[in-house]
Amino acid sequence: MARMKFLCDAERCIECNACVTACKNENEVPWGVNRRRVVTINDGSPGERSMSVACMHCSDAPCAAVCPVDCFYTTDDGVVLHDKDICIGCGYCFYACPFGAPQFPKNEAFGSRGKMDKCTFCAGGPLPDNSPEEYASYGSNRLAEGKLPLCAEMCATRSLIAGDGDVVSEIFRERVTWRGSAGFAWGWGVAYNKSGIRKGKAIEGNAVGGD
Amino acid sequence: MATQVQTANRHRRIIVWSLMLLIALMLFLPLIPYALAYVSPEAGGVPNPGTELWRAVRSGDKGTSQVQGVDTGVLINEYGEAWRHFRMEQLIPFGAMLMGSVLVLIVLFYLVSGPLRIPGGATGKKIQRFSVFERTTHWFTVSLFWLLALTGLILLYGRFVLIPVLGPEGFGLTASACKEAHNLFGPLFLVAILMMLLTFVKDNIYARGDITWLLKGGGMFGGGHVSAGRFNAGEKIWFWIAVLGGLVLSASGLVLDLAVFGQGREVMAISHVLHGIAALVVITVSFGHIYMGTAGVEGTISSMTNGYVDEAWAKSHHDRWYAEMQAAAGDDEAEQAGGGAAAGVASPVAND
Amino acid sequence: MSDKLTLGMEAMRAQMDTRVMSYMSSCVHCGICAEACLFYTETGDARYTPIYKVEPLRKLWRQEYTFWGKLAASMGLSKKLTEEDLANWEELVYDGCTMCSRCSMVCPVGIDIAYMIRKVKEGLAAAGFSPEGLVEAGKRAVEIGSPMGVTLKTLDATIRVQEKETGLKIPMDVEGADYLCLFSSGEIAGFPEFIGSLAKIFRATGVSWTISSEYFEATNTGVQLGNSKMAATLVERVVSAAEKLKVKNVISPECGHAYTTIRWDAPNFIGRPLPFRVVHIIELLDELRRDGRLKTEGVNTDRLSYHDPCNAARRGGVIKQPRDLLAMVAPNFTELPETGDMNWCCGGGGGVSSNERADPLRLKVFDAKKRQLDAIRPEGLVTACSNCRHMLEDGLEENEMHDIELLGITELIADHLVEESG
Amino acid sequence: MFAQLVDGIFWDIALWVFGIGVLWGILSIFRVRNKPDYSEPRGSGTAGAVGANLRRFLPRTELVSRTRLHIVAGYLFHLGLFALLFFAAPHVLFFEAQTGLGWTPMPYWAFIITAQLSFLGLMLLWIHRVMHPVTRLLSDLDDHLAAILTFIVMLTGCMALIGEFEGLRVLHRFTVELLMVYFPFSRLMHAFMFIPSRAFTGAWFGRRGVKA
Repeated sequence: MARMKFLCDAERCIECNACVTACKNENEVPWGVNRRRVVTINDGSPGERSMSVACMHCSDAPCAAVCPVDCFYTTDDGVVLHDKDICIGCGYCFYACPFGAPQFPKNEAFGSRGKMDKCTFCAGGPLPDNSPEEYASYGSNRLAEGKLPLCAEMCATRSLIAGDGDVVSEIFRERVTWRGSAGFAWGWGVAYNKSGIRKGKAIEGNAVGGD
Repeated sequence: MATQVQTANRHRRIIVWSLMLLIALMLFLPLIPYALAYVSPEAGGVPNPGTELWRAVRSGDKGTSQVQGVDTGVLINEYGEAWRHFRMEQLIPFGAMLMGSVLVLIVLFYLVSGPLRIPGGATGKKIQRFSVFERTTHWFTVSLFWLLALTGLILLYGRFVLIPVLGPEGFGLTASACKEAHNLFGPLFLVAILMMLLTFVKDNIYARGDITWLLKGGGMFGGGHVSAGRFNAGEKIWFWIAVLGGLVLSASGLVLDLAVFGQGREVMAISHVLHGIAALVVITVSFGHIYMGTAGVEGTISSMTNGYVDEAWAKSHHDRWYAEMQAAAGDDEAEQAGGGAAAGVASPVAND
Repeated sequence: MSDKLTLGMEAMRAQMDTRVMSYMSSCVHCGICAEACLFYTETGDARYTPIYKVEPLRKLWRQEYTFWGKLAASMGLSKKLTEEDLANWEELVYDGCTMCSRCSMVCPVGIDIAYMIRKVKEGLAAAGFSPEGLVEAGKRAVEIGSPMGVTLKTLDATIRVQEKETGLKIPMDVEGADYLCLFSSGEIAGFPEFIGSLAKIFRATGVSWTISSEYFEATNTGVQLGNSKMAATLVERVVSAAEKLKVKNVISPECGHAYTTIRWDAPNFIGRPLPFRVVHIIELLDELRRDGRLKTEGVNTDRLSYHDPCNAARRGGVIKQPRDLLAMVAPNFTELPETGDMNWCCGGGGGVSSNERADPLRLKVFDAKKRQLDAIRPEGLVTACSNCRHMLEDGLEENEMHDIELLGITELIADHLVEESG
Repeated sequence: MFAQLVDGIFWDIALWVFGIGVLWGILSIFRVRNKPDYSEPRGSGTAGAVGANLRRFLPRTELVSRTRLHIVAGYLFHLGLFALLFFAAPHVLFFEAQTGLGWTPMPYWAFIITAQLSFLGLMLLWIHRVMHPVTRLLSDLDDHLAAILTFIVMLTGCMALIGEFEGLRVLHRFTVELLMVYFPFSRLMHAFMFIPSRAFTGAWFGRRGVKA
């Protein structure tokens, strides 16, 4: 199976936040939760770069490793998902995650930290595909409909690429080659850049964001 | 004027061609480096202006984000991996080993040497060791301690021990209940520790003879009788481990609990490390305390239930305290006799 | 079921009323009443906790008036009230409680514990578990007319001595007098100057009064013993004496429980309103003072203090009057700590003083009073109850506190009376 | 299935048992009449009854030094429990859903602090009950059951704080139902009975001119 990946090309990101908006709209995430955010480095200075970041669906995901209730699982597509019926909202995944992806809604009546919410690669959750329950808890399940995440689809500059990791990497490799310098595939591969876990595969499958 | 018209046309052509050339140059000249890079990629000497930037980002430099929240400007959390390593590969296995081995040692010790009996047996005469308030403070702290220790241990080890028993959803429910109870009762433990500190600190300050007591292992080696005041050196050490450990637990716990002051992941991770270490140390040492107070030393438990101990117990384990109590009681009696109070009425307190 | 138990339960059942039911279902066993009780604070013995002393009544209530109690009792699951319980509680109720009501003032849910102690006594007395001293006193009260065996002859002799000392005629059996004065046996025997003081004050203020030769006893051992029938008999004697002499008012002397009994409880013992008004002698003196009829001269410059008799103050409402009277003659008056409706009992109320068995305990719990006195160490302690005065004398003697002089308020006033000419 | 029972029939049973039990408990004490008081009153019994009901909310100063723990822990627990019962946000929502009447709940931080203070009070009171010779002697099974049941209800309430585990909410509601069924037959009735008790005592003393 394909292994799904996001890639954000910092040379192209213009901090328009369309991906953030698209995500919120598509998944109807609760107030205060942003599954995706755009971070700008050196804002206003030479060398300013922006980067759209969400869960990078790590292999050997740290969140899954530290979860006290073991609610994470990785789908056949390599998407890291979690079961909200088990999550207790302890926040450990947030401490372990390199990207700050896990988010915690505030419960209205109770006010305490609710169950964790994060990017699902538009792949829903453990409930039946595209059921109303799944949508309410986890947002849309575009993957089950054969579509890729809306954030990447919305990206005007084709900065954010999502899809089969091999296709995505090929697209990016070509871009870098054309740019003539060693681009940086940020957040790519294994968490904390451990090497040797993921091996390259032959390019097949599809991806959103290729020019 | 044909020549004038021709001159004007020529000028116009020159201008148009020049402009076209300029535009062509503007479009193509910047491509030269790219073309060069394409021909010989290895020779590409043009550095990516982002490279330095990413290096900085990886080491935790902050950016900005439209999304408001804790640490949203941080692209890479540099402490996550260290924290994960501590929790999963150090705290959980070593903590289990520590607690388990101490429990095994205590059981072995009990099987080998048995309980410490009162020398000469109980006399039946009782003296008060702990007041109502002291006992209330103690058991209040005990209740909170075990409520927090059990919920905490369930959160730490439940994934390995309880998920096979309860199933993932059953354990999720249990863990959620434990987390909420742990967070709610945590701050009360600070109250208990402070009550404990105020109630018992005056008898837990280092006194002469404590070193001797320790050197003789509380009478286990070296022979001879070991002298002690109201609390012996072992009890004093436990007191300070419990109080200081409790304060560390409370302080770090409050940081973890009150996640409303915008503390970032760095602070949370450090607090978590302190919290975990302190908790496991205090829990482990408490095993020893519990053993000594119940099965380990005959006649001790009553000091914390009804507040009274046998005189022989007091003489044997806390001889200096016993002497002080006798002196104080003597003073009281002398005072009463002098005051002419009804001596015929036996005080029923001691019979309780 | 033993006869004694049947009798005791029968008597307590007859005492069961809405108040008891409400009290019983309110108590949460918080133990605060213990901290108000001198028997607990001075001995440290938890059995002296006031609400624990009503345990026999509570057991009866539980097994006969509550859902679970009835259920458990019918299935034989609960421990029922036994004769042994009654026997065990005799000492707690008769020796270990003066019915001072201090606990009733502090209960957070508002239980009047002394009210229920009174009802427990009813059961214990019926079952025959009462101290000998008190039972004997009761017999004497019914047969002779005085718990101490003071007869009319004794009274006559005392009156003659007082008439000689004061030079005044003490009126006996005067029909149509405004006030009929009762005495406690303790006064006649121990503080006869009270009678002389009254004569002086009433002459100076022009009050018409009399003593009845038919019945002059103010105390009521039936109340202390817990025997309502005896109490009613004794009350009827007062009523009949007063009716014969056609008096409009009856004076309760310096005696705590006599006042509470005749003023507040008597009409309920006989089941009808009294045909006369009852005043405590302090109340009367205070009325005379307010009317301007009682005038004093000279003062006692000692640092005096006042011991509120529980029955007069806490259970009778006579709190302000003695202080107003003392203001006339004692410029250096100092209040005891925890005074008025929270005063500590002398230790001998509620019949404890008639019960020799309780003497060591009574002197032990006097420590509460001693502590209170030590706090201000007055030169003189005034009181308005002859029983309190006896008990205080005993306690001060036992504790060698000879520097505190004991005074009766009526005598103190009489000593500073302005003799009106004509 | 268990949840349906707890939300349905169990709740109805508990509500009826509680309502009828409490009413019956209050009315049944009036089965046995008080005897009329023929004595001539010095003060107003009614004023005494009302006054005692108000005054007994405060401790007598003479006893403060001897009952500090009772007073502090007692107030913390009772005020805290009252606030939690009627002003915790989930409870307000529940009342609103049941009766249509809603009011402003406590903010979350106030809720947490209140819960902690009431736990502090309840735990201290109960441990003190077991430790103090007086209360140890007085206490029976009912006292301990009432305290422990209340503790469990509060504990399950706090455990269900995250509000997203149906099982924990059901557990809390189930323990509440147990408490409601137990309530009318237990010492918990003091929550209502203190009013007539104070009134009787206050009236008795009030007639005699004493402020009880």
